[in-house]
Amino acid sequence: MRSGFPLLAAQAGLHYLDSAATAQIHRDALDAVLRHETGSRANVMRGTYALADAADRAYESARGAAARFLNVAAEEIVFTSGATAALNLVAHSFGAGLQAGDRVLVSQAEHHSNFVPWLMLRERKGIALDVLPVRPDGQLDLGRLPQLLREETRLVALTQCSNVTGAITDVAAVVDAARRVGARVVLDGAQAVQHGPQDLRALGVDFYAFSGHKCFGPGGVGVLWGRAELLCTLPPFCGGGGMVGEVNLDGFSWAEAPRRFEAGTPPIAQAVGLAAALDWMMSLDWPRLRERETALCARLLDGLREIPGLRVLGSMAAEGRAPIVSFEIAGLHPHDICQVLDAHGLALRGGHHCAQPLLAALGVEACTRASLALYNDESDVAALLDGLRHAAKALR
Amino acid sequence: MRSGFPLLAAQAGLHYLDSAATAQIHRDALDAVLRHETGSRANVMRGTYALADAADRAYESARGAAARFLNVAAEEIVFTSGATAALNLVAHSFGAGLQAGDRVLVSQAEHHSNFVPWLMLRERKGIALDVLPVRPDGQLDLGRLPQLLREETRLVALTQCSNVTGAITDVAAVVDAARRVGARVVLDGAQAVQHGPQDLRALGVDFYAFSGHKCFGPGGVGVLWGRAELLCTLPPFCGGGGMVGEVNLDGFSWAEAPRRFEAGTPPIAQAVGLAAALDWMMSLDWPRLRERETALCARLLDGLREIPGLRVLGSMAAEGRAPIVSFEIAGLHPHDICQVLDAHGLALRGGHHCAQPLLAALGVEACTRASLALYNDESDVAALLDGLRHAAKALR
Amino acid sequence: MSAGAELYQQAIKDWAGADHGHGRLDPADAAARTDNPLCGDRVQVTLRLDAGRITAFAQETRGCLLCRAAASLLAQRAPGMDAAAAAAASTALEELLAEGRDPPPAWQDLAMFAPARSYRSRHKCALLPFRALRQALEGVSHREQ
Amino acid sequence: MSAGAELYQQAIKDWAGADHGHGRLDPADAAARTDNPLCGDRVQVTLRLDAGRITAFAQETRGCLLCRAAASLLAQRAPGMDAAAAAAASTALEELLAEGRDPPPAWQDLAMFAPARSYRSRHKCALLPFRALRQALEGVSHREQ
Ligand SMILES: Cc1ncc(COP(=O)(O)O)c(C=O)c1O
Ligand SMILES: Cc1ncc(COP(=O)(O)O)c(C=O)c1O
Repeated sequence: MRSGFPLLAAQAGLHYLDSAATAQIHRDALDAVLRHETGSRANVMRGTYALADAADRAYESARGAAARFLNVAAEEIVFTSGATAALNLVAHSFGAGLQAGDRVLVSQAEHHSNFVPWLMLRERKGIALDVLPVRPDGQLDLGRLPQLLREETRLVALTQCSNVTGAITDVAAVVDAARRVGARVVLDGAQAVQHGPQDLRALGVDFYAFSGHKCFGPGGVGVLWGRAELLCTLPPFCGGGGMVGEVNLDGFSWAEAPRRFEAGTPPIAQAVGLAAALDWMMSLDWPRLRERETALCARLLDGLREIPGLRVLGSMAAEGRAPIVSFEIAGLHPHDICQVLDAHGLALRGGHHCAQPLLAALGVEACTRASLALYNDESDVAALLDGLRHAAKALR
Repeated sequence: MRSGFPLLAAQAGLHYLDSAATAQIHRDALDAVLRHETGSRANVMRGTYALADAADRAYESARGAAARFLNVAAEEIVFTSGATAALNLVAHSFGAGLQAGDRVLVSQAEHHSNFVPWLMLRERKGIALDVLPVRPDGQLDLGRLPQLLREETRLVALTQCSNVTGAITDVAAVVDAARRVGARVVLDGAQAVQHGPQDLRALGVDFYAFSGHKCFGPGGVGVLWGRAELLCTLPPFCGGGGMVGEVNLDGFSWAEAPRRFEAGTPPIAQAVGLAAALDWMMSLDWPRLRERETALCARLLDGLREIPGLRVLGSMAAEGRAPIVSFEIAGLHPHDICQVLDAHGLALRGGHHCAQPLLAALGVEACTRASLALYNDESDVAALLDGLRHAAKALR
Repeated sequence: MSAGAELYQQAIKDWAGADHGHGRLDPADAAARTDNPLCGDRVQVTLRLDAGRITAFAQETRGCLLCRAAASLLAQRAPGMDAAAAAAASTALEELLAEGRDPPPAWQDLAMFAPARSYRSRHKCALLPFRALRQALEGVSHREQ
Repeated sequence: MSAGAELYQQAIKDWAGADHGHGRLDPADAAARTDNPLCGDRVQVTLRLDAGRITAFAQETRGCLLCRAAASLLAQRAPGMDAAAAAAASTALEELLAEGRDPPPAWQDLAMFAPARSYRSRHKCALLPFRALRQALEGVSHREQ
């Protein structure tokens, strides 16, 4: 598995445990980018020459791959520069229809990218923002939903998977509750996609966002999925080439979705690279891989239990979670821990992981995070446990 | 020169004359992307491990390269996903401070990416939009500036170089006039950067936008430059990771510029690739290259004069312009022309080139565009002139 | 002749040049306009109808040879057609372009568009008048997809 | 000991552990807070001054060992310093981290931060208390860059 990832193949001693921040790129994705840039590079706004046609085809077929990965229609796929851009798009395009009195429900477990856009929408539009709390085990307190979802709630913005605790949201329950008050649901899939293809039709949400760099693809590209019937009514977010029909001094008309939401030259080679990563992912045996990830996560959690003063944030169960484990060690600062781990070839991140509201709820300022992906194995976990014992010694 | 561009090197028979849409990528840029993805890939939000540090360094040094290319300070460089995103950023962040009664001046020569964002701002904010007309020769009618610039004018948004006629704006005159009423100037440099490094301090503008894919770099990345004293006062545009100080349920504080404007994971490898392209460009002898471009453009214009029924949009002079030449041929549709040209290995684009207001002013619906870059030579021009003669025959 | 130029068979140039049915019916029983927002091409179709069948057809087309040839051809064939027939003709052209399928006997002239098959970006050009006709007949008048 | 761990010399741990000057002066003549927004680290400095010279210094620091060691060291050295001296000390640390330049004799203790030189992302940790001091003395209280 590791050999498919050029960086990991080249750095044999590296224990990369920061895939929740950025996953390493798969060879297929890199090759696709290269192939595109050296064989099919042109802009995609319907040039009629052969190269432009090739670029168009490649870009539109990337849309198709993203659609297959999510089990949706290609016309529902909007390419963006990343998950953050996708979520901001929803906050602006869907948010444009909201007004004072309307409410948006977010959770306290959100990454800043699915939290700050709603704070900003509140400032812009005077809407009210409700916050679904997290329980001490890191799970969303879904029991509060009936009370927090009101008639005025127009949108629920939640993460599918926490980038700190690995907690997975019970999406069906949320969708069910949201439907009851007629609210739409935007799901932040940034942390979920790296653990396998998604079935959005089954999940039942209305919008979905993810980034290429977190699922073994290139950076600079992401996806917003939206239900066709929603996309075709929403106003555009950014203005520019490609998203218009007619433009004159008096105004402009909108192109059809999804191009209405893709102002300017899109990240073409990056979309093509992302498609290659998604195609590769779709070729894998996910039930088996998930089992493996769970087993590895169990081993990690077991090992962490043995480390004096260590507290895992959120659940200690290896099942029903993503293999993302954050922890604090009494008296040791995450920066210092990560520094010592780095000296042992371990790449982990310490800090607030762009989830300050969640960390506040869990009572910490910063924590150390280990996130596992399909290229990690037992040697990575063993090295981490070893490294933590070293760190405790070196730092006290 | 051609050998430095993998796609052109591989396709010997290709006469690529669509660099105004997308320039081909330089080998150095592609290599830099590859090297980064296989050697330094990590997220850039201050991970403390060695790989994250390498990624941080690479990204920040890309900022430095962009700053050198524009003769500005690195802290003034905001990486975006492209010129369109950069211009929308200005329309939102600067536009947030505008209100009904304020005015923005744009020109009729703008690309949709520097036109539609201002139409949208007008809708959002109720500002007034004034339009600087173009003369029949394609030049902005700067004589109208004193009349169009009013005390209420807060911003002037102009292109440095038309993507249709190649006309170059007399920026000094615009800045001068704008200063007199206290208006800021945002310059759309999308078409200028592929013809050499820029000296923004000398130009005297306040904001500048360009895209990587138009200056031999990767797609999916662009630059917004803004004066430090402006950037440090402007509110953010998109919300997400990296652009905040503190976040809690009540609100959030802003990170310093430029990170305040870079929500989410930026296009890291793309910025690194762009920096390599810019470094390469900065190593070239631009006075000589410009002479060459001008000579080639002169040859093209001379040849076009000979073609019956052909009318060039804008100026017929080869001097003082970018080597972008658009034309119509009586009775022939640009799509048909481009189709026949394609059969002769000529990559040209026909259509409105995302500049409908300009084409309306010039009295055409669509035109055929030839744009020359530093890798073009006389054989390209000769092939084009030949191809046009063939097209006239084939299509009549 | 090289590829690409082969697209412009004499038949296409002839149909485009003939510009059958050029103009605008006023009054009309049905009308539709389709645009290609990416190049500004536009087809305006006006119809007179009797019990759902076309009795008069006019087109105003701004576009390339493929688009104009298609509009002109349509003008010759439209009288007598109903919505189903228009849909069938449109489908025949779509299938020709997408899959290379031979057009039905009544629409043999469509074969002149066969060389466009390999130029995907041009399919829309030929289809634009057909879409306008369908829209007019369906009584909808929304922008071309 | 392997690289990285070498950063944590006993001196750093000792200074951090000592936590000199811990607390907050109230009333104070000057105060400043610096944050590292990327990890939530924070230094709060309060001062009493006499004719521009520090007569009392207190720090409340939430941060890593480097940050806490720097704050603690500063607490020991601050009394008697004026704005120029604080700027000089801060510059000495910056130059040590950026260029490896030896600190001046009065600030020999800064040498304990030398191994941090190759960890650019950690420079800010050690500098945070120094920046807070400078800001307090400059009477400005804006967010750390
Ligand atoms: C003058 C001008 N401005 C802006 C743009 C938009 O650039 P991009 O599509 O890379 O965002 C372009 C190119 O398409 C252009 O030619
Ligand atoms: C849960 C979650 N949402 C959103 C994001 C934002 O993704 P990006 O930075 O790629 O835009 C991230 C990752 O940083 C994340 O973990």
